[in-house]
Amino acid sequence: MLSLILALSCGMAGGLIVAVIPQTRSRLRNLVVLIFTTAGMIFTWRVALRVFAGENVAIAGRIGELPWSINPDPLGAVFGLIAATLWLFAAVYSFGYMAEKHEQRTYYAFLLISFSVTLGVAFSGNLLVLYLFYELLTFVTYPLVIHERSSEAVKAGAKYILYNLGGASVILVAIIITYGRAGSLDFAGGPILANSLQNGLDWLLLLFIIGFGVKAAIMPLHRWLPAAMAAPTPVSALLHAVAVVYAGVYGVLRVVYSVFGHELVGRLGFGTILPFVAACTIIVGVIIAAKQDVLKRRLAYQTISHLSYILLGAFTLQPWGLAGAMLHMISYSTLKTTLFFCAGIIAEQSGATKISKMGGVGWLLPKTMAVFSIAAIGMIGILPLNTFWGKYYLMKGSVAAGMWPLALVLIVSGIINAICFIPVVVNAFRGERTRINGERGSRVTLMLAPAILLVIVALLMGLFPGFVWPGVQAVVNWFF
Amino acid sequence: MKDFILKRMAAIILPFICVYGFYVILHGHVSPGGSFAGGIIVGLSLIAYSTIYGIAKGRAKLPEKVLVWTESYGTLWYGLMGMVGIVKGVPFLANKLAGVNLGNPGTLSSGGLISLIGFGVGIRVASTMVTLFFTMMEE
Amino acid sequence: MTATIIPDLPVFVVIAPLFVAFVLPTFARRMRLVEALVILVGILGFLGALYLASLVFAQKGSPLIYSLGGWQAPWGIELKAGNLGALFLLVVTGVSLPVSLFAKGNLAQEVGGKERSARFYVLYLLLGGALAGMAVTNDLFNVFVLVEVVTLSCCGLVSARNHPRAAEAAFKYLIMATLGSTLVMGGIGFIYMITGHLNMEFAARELASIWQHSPHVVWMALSFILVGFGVKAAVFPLHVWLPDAHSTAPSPASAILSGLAVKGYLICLLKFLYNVFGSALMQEFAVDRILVLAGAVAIIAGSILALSQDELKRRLAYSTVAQVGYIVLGLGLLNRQGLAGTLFYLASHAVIKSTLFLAAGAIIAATGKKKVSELSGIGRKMPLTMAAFTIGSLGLIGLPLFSGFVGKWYLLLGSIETGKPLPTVVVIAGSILCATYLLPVIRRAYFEPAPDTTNADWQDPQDPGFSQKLALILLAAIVVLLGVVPGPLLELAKRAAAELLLLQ
Amino acid sequence: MRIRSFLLLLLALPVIYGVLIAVAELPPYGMPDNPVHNQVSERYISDALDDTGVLNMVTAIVLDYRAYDTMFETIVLFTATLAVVITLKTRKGEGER
Amino acid sequence: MKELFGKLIMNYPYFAAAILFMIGALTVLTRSDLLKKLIGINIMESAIFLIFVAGGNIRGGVAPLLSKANSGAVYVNPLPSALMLTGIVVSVSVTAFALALIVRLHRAYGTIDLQRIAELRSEVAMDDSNHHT
Repeated sequence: MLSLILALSCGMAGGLIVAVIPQTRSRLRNLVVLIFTTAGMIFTWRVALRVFAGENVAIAGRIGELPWSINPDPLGAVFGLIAATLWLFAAVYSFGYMAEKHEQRTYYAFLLISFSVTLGVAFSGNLLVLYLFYELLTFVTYPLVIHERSSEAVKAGAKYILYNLGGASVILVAIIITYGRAGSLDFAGGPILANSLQNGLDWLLLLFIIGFGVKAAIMPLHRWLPAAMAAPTPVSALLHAVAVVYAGVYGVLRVVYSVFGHELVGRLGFGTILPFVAACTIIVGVIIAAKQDVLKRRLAYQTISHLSYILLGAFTLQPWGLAGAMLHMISYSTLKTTLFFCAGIIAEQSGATKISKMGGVGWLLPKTMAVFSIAAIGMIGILPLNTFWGKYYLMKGSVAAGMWPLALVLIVSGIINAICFIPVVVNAFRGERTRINGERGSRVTLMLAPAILLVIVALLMGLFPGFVWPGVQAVVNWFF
Repeated sequence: MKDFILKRMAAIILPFICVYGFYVILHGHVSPGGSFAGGIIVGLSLIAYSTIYGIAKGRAKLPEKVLVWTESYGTLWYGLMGMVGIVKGVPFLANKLAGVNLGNPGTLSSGGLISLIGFGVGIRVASTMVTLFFTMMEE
Repeated sequence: MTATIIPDLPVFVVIAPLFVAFVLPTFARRMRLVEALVILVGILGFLGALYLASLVFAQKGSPLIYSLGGWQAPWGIELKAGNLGALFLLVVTGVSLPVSLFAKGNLAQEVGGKERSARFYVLYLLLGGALAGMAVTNDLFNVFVLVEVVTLSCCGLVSARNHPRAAEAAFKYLIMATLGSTLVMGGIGFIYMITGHLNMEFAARELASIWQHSPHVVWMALSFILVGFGVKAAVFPLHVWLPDAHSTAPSPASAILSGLAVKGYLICLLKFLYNVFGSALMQEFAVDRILVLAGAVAIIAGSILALSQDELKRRLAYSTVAQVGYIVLGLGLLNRQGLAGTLFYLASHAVIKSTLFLAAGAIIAATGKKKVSELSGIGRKMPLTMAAFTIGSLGLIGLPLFSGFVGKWYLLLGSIETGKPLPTVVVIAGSILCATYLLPVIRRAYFEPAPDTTNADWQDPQDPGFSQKLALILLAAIVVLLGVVPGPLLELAKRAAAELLLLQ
Repeated sequence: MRIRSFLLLLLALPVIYGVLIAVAELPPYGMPDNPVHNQVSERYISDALDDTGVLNMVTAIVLDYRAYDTMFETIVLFTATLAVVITLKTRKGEGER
Repeated sequence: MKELFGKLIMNYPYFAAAILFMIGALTVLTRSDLLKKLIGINIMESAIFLIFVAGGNIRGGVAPLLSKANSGAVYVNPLPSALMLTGIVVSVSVTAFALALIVRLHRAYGTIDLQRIAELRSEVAMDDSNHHT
């Protein structure tokens, strides 16, 4: 209980403290950020471990007659763990990346506040609290999206706000309908709508999926995501590859497993269509990604594609599928963050943002490119890396659900992923090797270290998948 | 205005108009008319005075301060008459219920608070008319 | 002493500000005294309203009836402090107190001179008293007279700014509003002609039994009243006077006009529709559908118009047009949740819009810049003002934990209960549009660098003085408070809704 | 301008028609059994003298039965005066803002 | 139609009021002269007064004033008259304020035509912007 409150308030408190530190005291600020993210991570771990152990950690109350509760279950704990752990990496990376940038105070303040809000999404115990933090997440990450202050960033910010507010509003309607039907919004007592009449639920499911699908970047609701790449790289890495989009994915998982329940979704018409929507997004997203020349945009479209892996696993409504989804959620987040980190280093050190201009970058930044290549291989889903396991269980789930073409989709997508990234690596090591080593100085070290560490974690996870298995199992047992 | 006849005639008629206005105010409860009509007659007599003898002279007769005071306290008077009821423990603006002597119907002193309120309203209306006239003419 | 005051409380909250207003002109030059009296009466009024609300709250269901002059209902005028009245009284007193605190700061500068500001305060108090009167009145013709007091004092407040544009706006406002009140008077006349009563309950009872005999007259009365109050409350196509009036008025006046005066008319409209005609008759004459449609159009059109304004106060004024749409739409939902949401929304919008206008006023007073596009970086220079503005905006957008959300939640519950998609879609679209016209202001204020300070005509703006800061803090705190603990007010709104819909 | 007026008149015609229908439907003019002559007005006529001690019933209503309305009526006048004064009275040296 | 007219003629004061009301409304809406607008408003209000007062009338009734001369007579309803007393005062107040505003506008622009004022104002605005730039 105490660790739950502390975990949630660490980011908020840190953000407020950072906001009052003068603009010039950057070392002090970095220290505060480091302390609070670390503390937040530790408390989140404590909460998560207790949740996995089967303890009930909850706070609840009422606003008027609307109940609220913060009550992490295994699914929330897994999401919280991913976010909290990666936040620390992203914060360290930011120390390097942001070192000579403007408006650091705003940046770190909002980075920390959004940490709290993301954990709030993860730990929410009912739909209302989920909605609250989901909506807040849009607002507190908005300053990060427009951090560059360029007109392009402002436009991206407007798009970001509009898409996400629209999605949140649709969710609000859906929540109100749910409330009207079931009279309760709590996740704790099994699926909310389990005993509801079936008529009209199709449309309710559609509303929920559209609403959360905006943040989960289901096509055609994905357009804000590539635009939001105008943000600084750590933000792209953390928020637009992990935290914000996972909030959407997490919402969809919640809707499928906690609001409707997998049995009810299986009986609905839309429930059977959804896996194919996810499959379409997987393929189309990665194809569009392969056509992009700007590295960050390529990564963004690829994110769209991979988010739908997770959704696909969830939509199979099978224990294996859900396990796959959870595994992919964990493993993908490590690798994608690494890729973004590398992209940031490349852009900072060589000035190249387009893939076609990256000839010879590999000689300039050998370590970075090495890390990048490993992570890129991971995106394809080959064994020594953790993504393999996620994909394996996803396929298993699809087959178990009797939807074997989906397994095929996953394989095809893996191939296109390879087409997507292998040329980047190859291209990087082509060309003259005369340029001097760009990986010197504390700034680059601060940026490189998290990336390397993450790749090592990913490799370890790939080799010893039992290491994350208890969490995955807890989630699966919780819902099935 | 320099018209001699007008000035003389006004000097004769206006006092009567003014007195008539007060008569109407005071007899509002026994005859047709009432405080509003009477107040406007009084006000008009003063307005006529100011038009005929010039604004400055009218102003001298009725300085701004007097007008402001009659305005404010004339309105307050109404409220205070209403408070009589509250003081006596009955609702606001009560008359008969407040135990006021209603007097002999048809006479000037009848009606209890009604005649008092009416007088206040009459004065107020008169001063309002004059204030409106002065404000519009002077600026 | 208290034993004698309590039964007279409904009338005291109305006449207290009026009494002070009567004597103020006689010491117009002693500014300190004037301000102290205004604030004192504001505090007293708020305490009175609070006590009244607690009384109403304690005795469930039965409203406090007060027969003026001791004359019983069909003969005399009756005040009725029920749930609705207590709610609106709370709103009126709760908003006008911070606004008068704000006015204390720089009113003389804004309207020009001590005496003018004393007169401004008099009009302000008269407006407050008349609005309080609207909250508790239960008599048709009394509504008309109160409406006229509100109209005239509003126009006076608009023209308090010594500028020809203000006079023009005031004239437009006056003509339109008088047109409206003439229509309202006509409507009252028609109702009186066929029922013979001026007391709302008696008229309603009579009307329910005889409306079949003269449906056209009822139609006429309904449409006169709808159009009349529609003009006054600025329901979309009839809103033409509002943007000019609300944007040229001095800032405290804008806050009161947008926050309270418009709401007063809407409360009157609500009383006419629900207390006189009744929900059954409303359905019979399709008024509910008309209201929903008008509200929907107002929300969309008002928001789009607001989006195209560059002048901050005009943008806020058009936003009022949109927000009035919400309330009108809510009046047409005809179910308990929807109506309770509407009432809560009305209260929360009163607070929020006052906050926004006051913050805008403080910014304009400090910088002299009226346009949104000129406000770059103001958030750093005037952090407190801009924080209040941000809280207000987030409340208006309807973010959870702010007061707007609770109202919107119940409005949505009500709209979904009607089973028609239009209200739901429009309410949602409205809040998104609201974000699109308010967030750019905040973005500019916080995330854009301030222009060069070396420039001569940009002297460094600062947060306003103490009392103005206090007013902004109070209002912003109410916005958050209503969002976090809406309990009592919401309960009041729910009971009022049940009472209006004749449910138990 | 003239065309606009004409169009407005054309638009007004249905409204006029509606008003006329409603007007025709009002209780017949001057009949003693109209709804307006109910117990309310009867009491005013029969009891005004006892209740208020005033011969003029209109005054009895204005200043006693419905004195609250009349109070607001004087307030309307008061408001109007203030509004007029605030509009027109500008001292020298108080520049326009 | 014939029935309608029959009823209208029976209700002739209301009919007259309706006509007056429409005249007033059209004057307000179509005229751009401020004074004419104001006159229109007053005509409208008079129409409403007429409806009220006529509604309280009884054919053959006497004014609601107790006196020995008309003891036993039928009195007309005094309530509408009392209400309209209030209404008239309200209308006077509005008129006074509107006149004051007209005076103010005339002082500022030298005209009381709304369109002309709008033109003048836009010219002033143009001048203002020229000054600043």
